Amino acid sequence: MRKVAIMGVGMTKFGPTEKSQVELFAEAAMEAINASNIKTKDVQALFLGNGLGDFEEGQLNLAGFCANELGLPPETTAMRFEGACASASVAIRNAFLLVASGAYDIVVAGGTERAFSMGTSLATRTFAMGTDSKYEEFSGLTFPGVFAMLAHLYANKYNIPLPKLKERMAMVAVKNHKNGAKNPLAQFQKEITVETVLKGFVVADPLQLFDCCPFSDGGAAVVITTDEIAKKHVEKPVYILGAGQGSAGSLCRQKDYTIMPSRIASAKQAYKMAGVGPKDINMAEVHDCFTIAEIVLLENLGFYDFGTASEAVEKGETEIGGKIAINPSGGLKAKGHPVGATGAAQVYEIVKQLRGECGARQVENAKIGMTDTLGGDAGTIVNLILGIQK
Amino acid sequence: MRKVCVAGVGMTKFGKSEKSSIEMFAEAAMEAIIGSNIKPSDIQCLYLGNVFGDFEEGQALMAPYAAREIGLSVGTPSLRFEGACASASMAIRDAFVAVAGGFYDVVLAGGTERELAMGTPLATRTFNMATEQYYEGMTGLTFPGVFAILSRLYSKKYGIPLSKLKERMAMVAVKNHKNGAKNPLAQFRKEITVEEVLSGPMIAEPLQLLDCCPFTDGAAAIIITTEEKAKKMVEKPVYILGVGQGSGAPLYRQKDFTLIESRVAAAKTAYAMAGIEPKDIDVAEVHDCFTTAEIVATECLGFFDFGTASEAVEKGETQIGGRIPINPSGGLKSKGHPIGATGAAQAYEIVKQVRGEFVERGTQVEGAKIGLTDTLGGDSGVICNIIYGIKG
Amino acid sequence: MYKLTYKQYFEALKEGKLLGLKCNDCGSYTAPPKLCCDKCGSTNNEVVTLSGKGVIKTFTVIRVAPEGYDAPYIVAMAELEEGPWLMGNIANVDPDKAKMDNIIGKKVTVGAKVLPKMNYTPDEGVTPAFIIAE
Amino acid sequence: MVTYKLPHKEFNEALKSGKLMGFKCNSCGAYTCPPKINCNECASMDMEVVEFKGRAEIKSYTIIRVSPEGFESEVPYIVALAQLEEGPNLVGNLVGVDPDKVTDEIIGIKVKIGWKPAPPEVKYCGPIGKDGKIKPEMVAITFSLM
Repeated sequence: MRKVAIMGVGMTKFGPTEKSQVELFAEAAMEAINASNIKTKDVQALFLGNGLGDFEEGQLNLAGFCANELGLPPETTAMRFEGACASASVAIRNAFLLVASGAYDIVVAGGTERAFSMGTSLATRTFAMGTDSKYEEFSGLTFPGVFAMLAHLYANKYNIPLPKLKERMAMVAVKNHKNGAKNPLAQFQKEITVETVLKGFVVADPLQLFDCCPFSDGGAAVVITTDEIAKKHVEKPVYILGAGQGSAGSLCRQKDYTIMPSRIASAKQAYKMAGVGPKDINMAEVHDCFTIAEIVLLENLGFYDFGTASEAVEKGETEIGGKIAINPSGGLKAKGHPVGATGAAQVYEIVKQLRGECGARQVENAKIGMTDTLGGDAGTIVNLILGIQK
Repeated sequence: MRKVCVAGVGMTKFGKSEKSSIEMFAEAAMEAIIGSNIKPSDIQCLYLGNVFGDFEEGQALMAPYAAREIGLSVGTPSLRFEGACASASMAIRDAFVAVAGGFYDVVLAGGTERELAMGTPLATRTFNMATEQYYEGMTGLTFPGVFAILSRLYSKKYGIPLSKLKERMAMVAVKNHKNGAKNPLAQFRKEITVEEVLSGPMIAEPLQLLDCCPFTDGAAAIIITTEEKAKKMVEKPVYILGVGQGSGAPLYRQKDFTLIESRVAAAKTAYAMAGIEPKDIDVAEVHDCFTTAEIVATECLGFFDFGTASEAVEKGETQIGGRIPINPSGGLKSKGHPIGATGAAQAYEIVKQVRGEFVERGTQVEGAKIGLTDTLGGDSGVICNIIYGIKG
Repeated sequence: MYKLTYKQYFEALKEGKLLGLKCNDCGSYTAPPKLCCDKCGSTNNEVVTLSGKGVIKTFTVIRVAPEGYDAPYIVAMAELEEGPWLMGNIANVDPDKAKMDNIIGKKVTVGAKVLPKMNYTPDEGVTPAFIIAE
Repeated sequence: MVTYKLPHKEFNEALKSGKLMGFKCNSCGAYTCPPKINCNECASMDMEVVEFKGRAEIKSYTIIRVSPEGFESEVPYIVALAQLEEGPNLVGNLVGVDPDKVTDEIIGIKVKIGWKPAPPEVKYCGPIGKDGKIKPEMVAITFSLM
């Protein structure tokens, strides 16, 4: 297997936009291509994550259109991947795999989504399509509902009184908004307080409005290549040290999903390939679609023992400057969550952090970063480990 | 690069199904797994083609559910590919690349789709989503419309009177129905005549009902593995000799799309990798979503000179027993077109053809050793070509 | 190849019968049905009628509903006596009075709720309805 | 950051005010319309926004008789492929011509470019207003006889 590196990265501002998904992706991809000091004709393949382009814009087959939009030649391989909210991470992992195995030398990978304009009712319905349509859909389950049930399960299992857990969940939102306020590309650039969170209207008991990430529009892209080519084009290549991906079935089959076997399997693959453990990770961009989601995943990724992560949040261990900086970009919560693009935006942040380009939200001395992206109710999980040294 | 083979293949009956997309795929996949003499736990990755799970069944994120349905482990990556009608071929091609590159040894690839429950207006609308939406979608362009425009361009460019071209297009439908009538898994198993095609209701002028393939439910799957492993699994491994994939522009940017650049590029890549030429192909399953599509495809693939394929159809050169048999399965036209599964069903046919398994059915292409699949997504946004062959 | 498809499973549920699979290799139960045993992957399963009794493990009250649904309503998961978990609605509790201590751990029986066919679904919708024992 | 010189929304707004806009490439001289992020011929980003003459020639057409959801009330209607005088092709609706009387003689005819709003019943194609219907900014390109 060849060593794989990221050269340029690109990302649009997240939040409501009047641009199309193709336009959003093209802007991000051109930024990544320009930053890589290459030309569009150097790109051999385009791997695109997109969740719901059909409902959002009536647009399928997006990858081919994006390839043409960028002016890639007709022999370019262009593929759309859908793994719900993990779509871009699935695309990036696939790009890593095919560059590592020698099939391609230069690949653009990323994602795009325009979820905001659907409106809450249709967006809630279509997002819920990431859950099982035969055995769960007709209960009227929503994604806030999936994580609301997880919060009750967690509180009950670890005997943490619900008001206490809710306060700590609110602290996750407060931290991520604090980071997002320093990110010029974030959808929300405004700090909030625990009170703000606990005053919001209830979306799905016990989750309130500020426990939930927003619907967003946005695009993000990265250029993936070999160690050798990267060194010729950019000063600070960032290496993909490890990658993992897992698959789970319907929520009811996962039973007690405070422990997600697909996430544990995925993280294990990534750690093993990178030859590192959870304690070696300096910072992580993780899938905080809901506040409780961030708490549970920190345990599944091995950063904290099961049942202890909410306390660590309270102690400030996950802040920038804490034991392990979680979501320095603001996360899905404040930066925004254009589902098909999210994984690429996570990689964008880690690459910029490792290069020391994050200004006010810079994590000092970061050498190894990790991304964690969840699709559906843990149906797809992708983990990537990135480092500045091979 | 390692040599890559197909071991087992599986496919459901095409047509109306009461089963879910995942259930159909699981059936096809288990047939392929059993046919490969392996267990689900031997599979390292799932590559799944699916287009409209969301509109059809309210189901996104199809791949992991399919993976777990057939009992693959939680550590098995599962990827859904969407490239409109070429989705399964993309999945197969990507699986080939991953096995050839040494990343995986045994993978499951295929596709599934359940269209019929949508009804014609919603199905027509959602299919139309594979054309570009901002600058052409709002004209109400449909897929029959795309190939209707193509038919007129073709007629004009090569000076073939439309009535003559339409008769030859009808012969494509007649041939594919003749083949499909012998295929127990086909949606339509009834022969038709040129007169029936020409008296059908008009869908998008000049295309009539029987110029168009149907909406279909169905699934297909294949096991892709290394040469070494395949030899241990099955008696007759089928080699993937070459693959190619191209990306096309929106229709308005393609200008003269009787010559589909992305298809020419994809086929060239596949031929070069296989080290062969169009004349070496013994049998092909091509993307006959509309009768005129088959004519144009066989020219872009190099089987016939540009402008001459419709005449070749008239002479019977694309029949079983002809110079280059096209769509012995019945093609999309008669076998059916569950779009996310189509490429895998083409692979199923070609693998069985080069293994010589269709003698009893009466559709065996005699002496077939090398076969090609051609799958088109959208108005040629994606083209995938794969060449399969058997040793000896 | 399927012993029990989703369609057959829901037809039975509407008749008041909760069906599942019992694995002849490892003895565990799978419900809702799959092609293979959810635990060991074996396809050597037989269709059995389950007790239809379970215990609520977790729940939520949906207050922002998807297109086609009217909030509020309770979504919950119950662990069946035979082992599998099911997702459904709780039918006999006022959503505004649902709290952890009066829901989690409660014994339920499993019934069925039928929804008319909506957009983007091939059939009518059927979902388990949990009834908390008095 | 990379930003579009002419996103679809601005293109459509110009079209509604009677102007067909696109790009002229400063590297190779080719025209690109509708807009994209770089030149359709050479992929250069060095392009300038220009107004096109708005005249074209019909190259092919079809009459749609089985419509997509949302277009039912429009049937039958003509979709055509036309080549602009500057070179690029457009797909649009041929208007002002009776679909039941059109013949192949229409191929080669000169047309001028216009627009019409998307049918209000069409879903999933753009911003949705509070009434559940799409906002009127989605438009179709039209061709009318000169």
